[in-house]
Amino acid sequence: MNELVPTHETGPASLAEPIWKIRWKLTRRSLRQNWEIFKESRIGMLGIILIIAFGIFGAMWPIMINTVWDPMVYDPVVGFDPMMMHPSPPSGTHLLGTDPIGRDILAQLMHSTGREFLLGVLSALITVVIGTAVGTAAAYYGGLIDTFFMRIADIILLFPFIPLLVVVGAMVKLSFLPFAIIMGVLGGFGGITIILKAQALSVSVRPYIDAARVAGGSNFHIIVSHIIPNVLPLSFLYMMFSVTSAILSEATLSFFGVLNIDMSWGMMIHTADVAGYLFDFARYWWLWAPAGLAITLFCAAFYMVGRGLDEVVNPRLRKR
Amino acid sequence: MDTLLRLEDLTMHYKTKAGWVQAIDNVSFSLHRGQSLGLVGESGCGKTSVAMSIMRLLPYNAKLVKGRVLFGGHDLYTLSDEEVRQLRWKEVAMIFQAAMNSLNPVYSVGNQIVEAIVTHEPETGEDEARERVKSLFELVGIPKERMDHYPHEYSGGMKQRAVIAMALACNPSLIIADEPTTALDVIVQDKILREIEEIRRTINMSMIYISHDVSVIAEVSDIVGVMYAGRLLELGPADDVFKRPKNPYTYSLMNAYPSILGEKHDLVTIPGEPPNLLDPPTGCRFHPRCDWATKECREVEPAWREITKGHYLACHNPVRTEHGTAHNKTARRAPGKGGDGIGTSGGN
Amino acid sequence: MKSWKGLLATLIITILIAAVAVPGFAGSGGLYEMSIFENPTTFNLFSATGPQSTVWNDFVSSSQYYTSLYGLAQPYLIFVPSVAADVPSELKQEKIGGKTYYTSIVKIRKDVKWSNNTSLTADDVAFSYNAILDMDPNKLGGNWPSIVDPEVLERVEKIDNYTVKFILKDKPGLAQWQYGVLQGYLLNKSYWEPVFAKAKKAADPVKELFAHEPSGEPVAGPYMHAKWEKGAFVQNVANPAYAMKGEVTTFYEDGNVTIENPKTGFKWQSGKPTGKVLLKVTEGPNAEGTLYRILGNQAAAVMSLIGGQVDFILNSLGLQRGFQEQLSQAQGVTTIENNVNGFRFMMFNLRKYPFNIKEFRQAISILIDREYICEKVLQGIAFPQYSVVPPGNSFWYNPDTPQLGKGLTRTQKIEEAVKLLKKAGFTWEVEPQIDLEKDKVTKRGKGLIMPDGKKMPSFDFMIMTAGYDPLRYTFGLNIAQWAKDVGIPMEAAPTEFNVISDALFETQDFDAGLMGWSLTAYPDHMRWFFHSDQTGLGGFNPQGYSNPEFDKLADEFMAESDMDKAREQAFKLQEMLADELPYIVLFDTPLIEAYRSDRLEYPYTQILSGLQRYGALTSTVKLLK
Amino acid sequence: MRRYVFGRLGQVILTLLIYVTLVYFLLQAMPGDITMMYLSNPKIPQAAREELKKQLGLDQSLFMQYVSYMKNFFRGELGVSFSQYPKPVWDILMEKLPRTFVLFLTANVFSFYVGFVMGKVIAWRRGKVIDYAATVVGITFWTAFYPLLALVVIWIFAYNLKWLPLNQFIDPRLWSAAPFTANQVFGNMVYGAAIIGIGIFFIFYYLLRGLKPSRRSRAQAWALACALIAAVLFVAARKGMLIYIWDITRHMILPVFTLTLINFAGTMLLMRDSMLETVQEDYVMAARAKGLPDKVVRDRYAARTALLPTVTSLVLSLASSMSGGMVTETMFSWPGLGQTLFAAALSNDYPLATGALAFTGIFLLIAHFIADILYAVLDPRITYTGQSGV
Repeated sequence: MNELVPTHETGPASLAEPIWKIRWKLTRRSLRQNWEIFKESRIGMLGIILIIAFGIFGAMWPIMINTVWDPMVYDPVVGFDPMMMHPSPPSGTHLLGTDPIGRDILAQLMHSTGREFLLGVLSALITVVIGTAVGTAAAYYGGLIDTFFMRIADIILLFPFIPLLVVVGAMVKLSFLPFAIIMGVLGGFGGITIILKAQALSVSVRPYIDAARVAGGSNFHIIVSHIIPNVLPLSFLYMMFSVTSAILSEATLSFFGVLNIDMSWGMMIHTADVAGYLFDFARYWWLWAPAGLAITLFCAAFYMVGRGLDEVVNPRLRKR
Repeated sequence: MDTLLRLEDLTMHYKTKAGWVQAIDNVSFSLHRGQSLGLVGESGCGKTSVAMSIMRLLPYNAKLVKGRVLFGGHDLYTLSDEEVRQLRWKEVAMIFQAAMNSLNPVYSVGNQIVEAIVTHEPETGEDEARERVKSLFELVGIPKERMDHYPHEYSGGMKQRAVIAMALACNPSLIIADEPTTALDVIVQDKILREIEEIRRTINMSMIYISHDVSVIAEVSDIVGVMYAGRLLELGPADDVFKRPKNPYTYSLMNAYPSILGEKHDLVTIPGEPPNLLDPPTGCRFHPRCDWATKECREVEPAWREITKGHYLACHNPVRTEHGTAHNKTARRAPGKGGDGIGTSGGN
Repeated sequence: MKSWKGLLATLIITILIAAVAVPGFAGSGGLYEMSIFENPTTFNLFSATGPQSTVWNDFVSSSQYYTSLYGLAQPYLIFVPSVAADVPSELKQEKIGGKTYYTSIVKIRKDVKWSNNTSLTADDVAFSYNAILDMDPNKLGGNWPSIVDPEVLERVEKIDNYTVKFILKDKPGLAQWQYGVLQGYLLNKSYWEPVFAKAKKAADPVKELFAHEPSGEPVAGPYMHAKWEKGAFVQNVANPAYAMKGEVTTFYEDGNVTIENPKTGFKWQSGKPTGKVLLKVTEGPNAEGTLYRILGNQAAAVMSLIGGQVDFILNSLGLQRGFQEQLSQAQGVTTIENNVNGFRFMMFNLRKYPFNIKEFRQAISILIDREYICEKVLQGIAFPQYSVVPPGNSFWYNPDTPQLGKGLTRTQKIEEAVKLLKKAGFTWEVEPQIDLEKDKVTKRGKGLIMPDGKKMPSFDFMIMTAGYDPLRYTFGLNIAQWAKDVGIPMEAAPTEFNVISDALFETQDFDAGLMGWSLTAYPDHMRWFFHSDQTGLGGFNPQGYSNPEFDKLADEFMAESDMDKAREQAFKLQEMLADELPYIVLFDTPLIEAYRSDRLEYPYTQILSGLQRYGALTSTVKLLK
Repeated sequence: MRRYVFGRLGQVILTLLIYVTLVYFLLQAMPGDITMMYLSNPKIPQAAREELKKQLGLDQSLFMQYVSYMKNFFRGELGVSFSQYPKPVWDILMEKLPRTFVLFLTANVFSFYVGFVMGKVIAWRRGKVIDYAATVVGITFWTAFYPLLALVVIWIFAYNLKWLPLNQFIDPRLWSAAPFTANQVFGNMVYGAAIIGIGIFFIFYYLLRGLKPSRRSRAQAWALACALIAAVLFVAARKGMLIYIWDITRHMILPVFTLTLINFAGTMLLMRDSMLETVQEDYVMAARAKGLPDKVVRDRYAARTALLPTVTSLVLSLASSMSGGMVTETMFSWPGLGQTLFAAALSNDYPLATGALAFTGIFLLIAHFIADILYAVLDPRITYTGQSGV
C-alpha cells in the first residue's frame, strides 16, 4: 500500500508522475463519478444487469459445446438430434426444444448471443469512431470539411435505412461482417455526426481550447487531448443506441431472408417462419419466443443503458 | 395591526443522495398586514427556501420536519393541495428571482396575466380581465398595447415590470419578491424598487423581499431578517438591525456591502465559506467563521430570543459597540478599518 | 382543448366498438376463393406471357381465360384435342413457293364459342399464330418464342371456317410440335386485330402492344375477367358461353381417353379405349366465379384458410411442413401432398481438373447419403432423387436408372468412394481409415493428391444461403462434411442466389455449386442442360459437359415425333447421365397443399406438381355450399 | 424569410440530385439484372434476352442510361418499370401512394399522440412507478421484433378473437361489387379527414379561443363539430361510399394499433426528456406559484414548449414512413410503397426501386423543410431572417 503513495509531496508543476498517469487518475475519478450518477438511474441499471446476464449466457456457449454438449447434436448450424421428431418441445435433452430441422434452440440462442454482441458492438464502434472523428474534425476545422461531411450526413439521413438495406440485401446477400460494417459506416456518417459535431463545437469554443492553441498545441493534439475527451461521453451514449439499431436491423433483414448469416436470433425466427411454424403461436412457442424475447431484451438492455447514460451526459435530465 | 403571516419553528430538510440537507432550521417570524420584511443573507442560506415554503412550492424531495406556516390564520401545511392552489396568487403572489425566465416564451405576456386572473376569479370575464391587465400595465409603466407581445419581444426591464404586474394581478395580501431586481442594471433596479414600494404602500399590501444585497433590503424593508445557513440569526426593525446589529454575522454583512447611504468606507469580506448544510456545525452555525466564537458557541445552539421589542436574536455573544478590541481580529483582513465600523456605518 | 379531446376519444371508441361488434361481410356461396402472394401485374396476355410471365399472372389470367387447340388432359397429362376436333394430320412435306415445308391440317370444333357468343373459327386460330409471328416472338420475349417458335413455324393458313393448315419450316420434334405450337393460346381476332394494327403503326410496336390494357376482351376459356382491385383481389366470373362446360373426360386403364360433350354432342377418343375406367372428369366451371385474394405472407393465408375466408392457397412452392402439421388438425381443411416435377442437384465445373474425372464425381455421389438427410435431418420434408427425370413423371422416368451408393452405410460409402478415387489415380497424404464393423471413421483423410501428382487445392462449393433455401443449405453443409471425411478439400460457401446465377451463367467462373430446376412434363431439359452447344456463356450447360455420343442421342430424341420411340431414347439418356454425372441429382421436395374440404370437392387431388400447377382446378372444382 | 426559403430550396435540389445519383448507381452496382429471369427457362432463346435488354435500354452504356434517367427525372418522369414494362414508374407509385399515406399518416398521428401524452405524464411524475413502468414497457415495445409482434397481434385479435379482419386493406367480398376503386375511396377519405380536421380546428379555435370559454360556446362547438362530421358522413353516404370507407377503417385498426405500440415509446421518451428540461424552467415554477391547476401547468407550460423537438420528429417520421412500411405492409397485406419497393428489389426492377427511393427522399426533404417552418410557427422566439439563410 505504502509504495503506491508518492513519498515526496510536490505540486503538480514538478510533474513527478508522468502526464499519462495523472490523466489516467483523472479519468478514473471522472469515471467513478459518472458511475455514481449512472447508478442513480434504475432504468440504466436494469439495462446493465440484462447485458451482464446476456454476457454470461453467451460466455457459456464455448464451455457447453466443449464439455456437456455433443457437437454432432448441439451444433447450432449443422447439429441434429436423431432421437426425436422435430421440432420437439422442450425436454430434458433440449431445454428449449429443437427447431424444424432438429437443431437445439438453446444452443442456437447461446451461440448467437456472442455473435449479436460482436455485431452490435462492432457496428456501434465503427459508427462511433467515424462519428466522433468526423464530428470533431468538422467542428474544429469548419469550412469546407464541415460542409462536406454535413452534406454527406444530410444525404445519408435521406435514405430510408431498413428498406434500403432490404433492397441491397435482396440483391447482394450480405454476410455477417459486411453487414456490421455497412451498418457502422452508414450510422457513422449519418445523424450521429451532426449530433457529435454540435457537441464538439460547444467544446471547441471553450477558453481552454484557445489557450491550448495559443500555447502552440498542434491541431491534432488539441483535437485528441482536448476535444475528443469531451465528446466521448456523448459518443458512448450513442454507441448504445447504435447497438440496438444494428441488432434490430439484423433481425429484420434476417426475417426477410436477405442476409447471408448462418445463425442469429433473427435467423432462428426466419427458420421457424419459412418452415411454416410461425403461425400457431401457442403451440410452437419455443420456436419464436426465446429468440424473439432475446432480441427484444438485448436491444432494450442497450437502449436502457443509453437512457441511463443520457442522465450522466445530459445534466439537465438529472434529478437534482 | 393584525398578523398576516406567521412562521413557527419552521424546519425543512431536503433529501439528497448524500443525505438530508438541513435547508431551514427553526425559523420563526411574523409579518403584519401592510408590513414589508426583508430577508437577507448569502446565497444558499435558505432565503428562497423560506419563500418557497410560504408558497408551499417545495421540490419533491423536501420534507417539513416541524413547525407551521400560518397564513391568515390557516396552517398552510394542513390544507389540501387544491386549497393551497387557490390561495396562491390570490393571497400570496411572488416575483421570481429570474423574471426573464418566469414568463412562458410561447404565450403572450398579457395572456399569462389574464390566465392568472381568470383562474382565481372565475366570475371575472376575460374581457374584464384584459381591462385589468391594461391598467396593471399602466401602473407598472408598460405601454398597454404591448400586452399581446411575446416575452422575447420585451426588454429585461419590461419583463421585470410585467412580472410585477402579474404579481399584482389578483390583489394579493402578500407578495414575496425573490431577488426582484438582481438581473437589472442599478438605475433600473432602483427605479423599479421605488415603484414597487409605492404600489405597496398605496394598496397596503404586505411584502417579503429576499435579497443578498443589503442595500436593496435596507431601502424597502420595515423589518429585516438575517439568515445564515438555514437559520435566522437576527430579526428586527430595519433601523434597529442596520444601525445596531447585534449578531456578528449581521455586522459582517453590513461591512461586506457598500454603505447604503453612500458613505465611503472600506469593505470587509467575511472569511471562509458558508457551511455544508448536510452536516452543519454544531452550536451556532456561524461559529467557524465568527471571530468572537467561544466554546459555548461551538457547543450550544443559541436560543432565539427577543432582546428588545420586535428585535430578535440568536447569539451567545452579541456585538456590543464597546466590543471594539475584539473587532481587531476582523481588521486583520481589512487593515486600518473595521474596528469601529459600527461607528461609521451606524453613526448616522 | 378538452372538448376536442373528448370528441376525438368518443369517435375512436365508437369506431373501435363498431369494428369489433359489426361482423365482416359474409361470403357469397358461389365464389371459389383463393389466396395469392403477389400482385398480378397485367391482364394483357402478351406481357403476361412475355416479359411479365410470372406464375401469379398465369394463375389468375392466362390459365383461366384462354384455350388452345390441344392440351394435356389432367390429371394424367395425356395429349388431347381441346379446341381442335381431332389429332393433327400426319406431317407432310410440301413445296410452297419454291421452298419445302412440312404441313399439317388441324380441324377445329364447331361448337366452341367466344364469351360474346360468336363462334371460334379458323380465322381466329390463324390470327393467333400469324399476328404473333408478325410481331416477332423474340421481341415479345418470355415464353412466346417457345410457344410460337419462329424457327419452326412459318405460317398458319385458313383452309375453311373450321380447318387450318400449319406450315412448318422444319420437321419439329415433340417439344416443338405437340408440346409447343399446338398448345398455343387462341385469341379473338375481331378484338385483337385493331390493337395489333394500332401497335404496328407505333414507333415501338411491342411496347405499344404491351401497354394495351384489355377491356371486354372476348375469351373462350372457363372464366373471364370481372374486377381487379390492385393489391387486394382479382375476381373472375364464369364464362357463360364456355363450350366445354359439362364435357366429360374419361380415362381408361390402357391410357386411352374419351371426351364427350352431352350438350353439343362433340365426341372424341384416342385409340380404342378398353379396360377399367380410371376416372371421369366433368368440366365446369361449377362456381359462379373465382376470387383471388392477394395476401402478404403465408401465415395470413393459412389463417384465412382456417378462418374460411379462403378455400385454397395458390402457391407454386406449396405450403411448408409446419403449416401442414397444423392444418391437418383444423376442422374442414384437408391437406394433400404431390410429387414435384423438378430436382435439386450439385454440379462441378467440368472444365476444371480434377472435376472432369468421372470417378471423382461418382465418388462424391456415392458419399452423399441422400436418404439420411431427407429422412433424418429434414424429417421427410424432402425425398431423395437420383435421376434427372423425377419418378413422378411416370411416362418418361426410367426406373432402371442406376442409383449410386444407395443403401450403403457411412463406412461402406467411404470404402466405395476411396476405391473409385484410387482407381482414377488419387492418393492421399493421410488415407482415410474406417471401421466397417462399428461403422465409424477411425481416421479422416487428409491431403488428397490428384492423379497428376499435385495436391488438390481446396475449392468452394457454392450453396444457397440458409435464408434463401434452408434445405439446400443443410444438404450442402453435410455434403462438404462428408467430402472432407475422405480428404476432398471441399468448402461449403453459402452464396446468394444472384451471385451463383452470375457465376454460372455470366462468367462460368466456379468450382462447384448446388442448384435446382423445375421442369416441364416433356423431358427435353436433358437436351438443354447437357448438350455441348449450350456450354457457351449464358448457355444452359454452364458445367461444360461435352460428350459427342450424348449430343447425338439428344438430338435424335429432340427430333423424334413418335412418343414411344422418344421414350426409349429418353430412357437411354437418363442412364447415360446417371453414369457420367454432369449433375449429381440430390433430392426434391413434395408439394404440400391444403383446401377447405367442407366447401370444395375436387375430381382428383393426385397430380404431378400439385393442384396449383393447373390453377387449382378452377374449372372442375365443385362448391359444396 | 424569403432568402432563407430560396436558399434552402437550392440546397434541397442539390441534395436531391446527389441522393438520386447515389441511389441510381448503388442499385446499378448490384449483381444481376431483370433479364436474369429468362435464364431459368432454357426454351427462351438468347435472342429474346437481347431483345429485352434493348427494349429496356440495358444495352446502352451505364453513363448514357444515367444521363437519360436524370433528364427524365427532372422532367418529372421516373422512367418505365422493368417488371411491369412498359408501365411508367410514376403510375405505379401513384397507385400505391394513397394507401401508404392514409395508413401511415393515421398510425403516425396516433403513436405521436399517445407518445406525447404518455411522455408528458411520466415526465410530470418522474421517479414514480408510472415513470419506470411506462419507460420499461415503452422501451420493450420500441425494441420489440416488429414482424413477430405484428404476427402475434394478428394472431390474437384477428385469428383467435376474430374481432378484426385478418389481413388486407379491404374485404374483397364487399368490394367485388364496388362501383369505386379503393384509391378513389382513399382519396375521399383524405379529403373528408382534412375537411373534418380543419373544420373542427377552426370551430374550436374560434369558439373556444379564450382561456375560459363559456358553457354555451362549448355546447355550440360540440354541436357544430358533430354537425360537420355528420355532414361529411352524409355526403359520403350519398355517394354510396360510406360502407367502403367503413371497411377500410376497420382494416386499418390492427396495423395502426401495432404501429402505435411499436412507435409510441420514441415520442414518449423524447417528450419526457424534453419536458424534464422544461419543468426546470422558471416559468413552470412561476406558473405553479400562480396557482394554476396542475394540469394547466403541465399542459400549457411544461408540455407546450417541450413539444417543439417532438413535432420535428413527427414530421420526419411521417416522411420516412412513406417508404418505411415494408414490414407493416408485408405483415398486414397492405400493398403500398414499401411492398412495391421490396418487390422491385427482388425482381431487379431498378427504375421502380430507384423511383420509390427517390420518392421517399423527396418526401423527407420536403419534411425537413416543413419541420423548420413549423418550428418557427410553434416557437415565437425563432424567426428566419435574411442572415440565417443557408
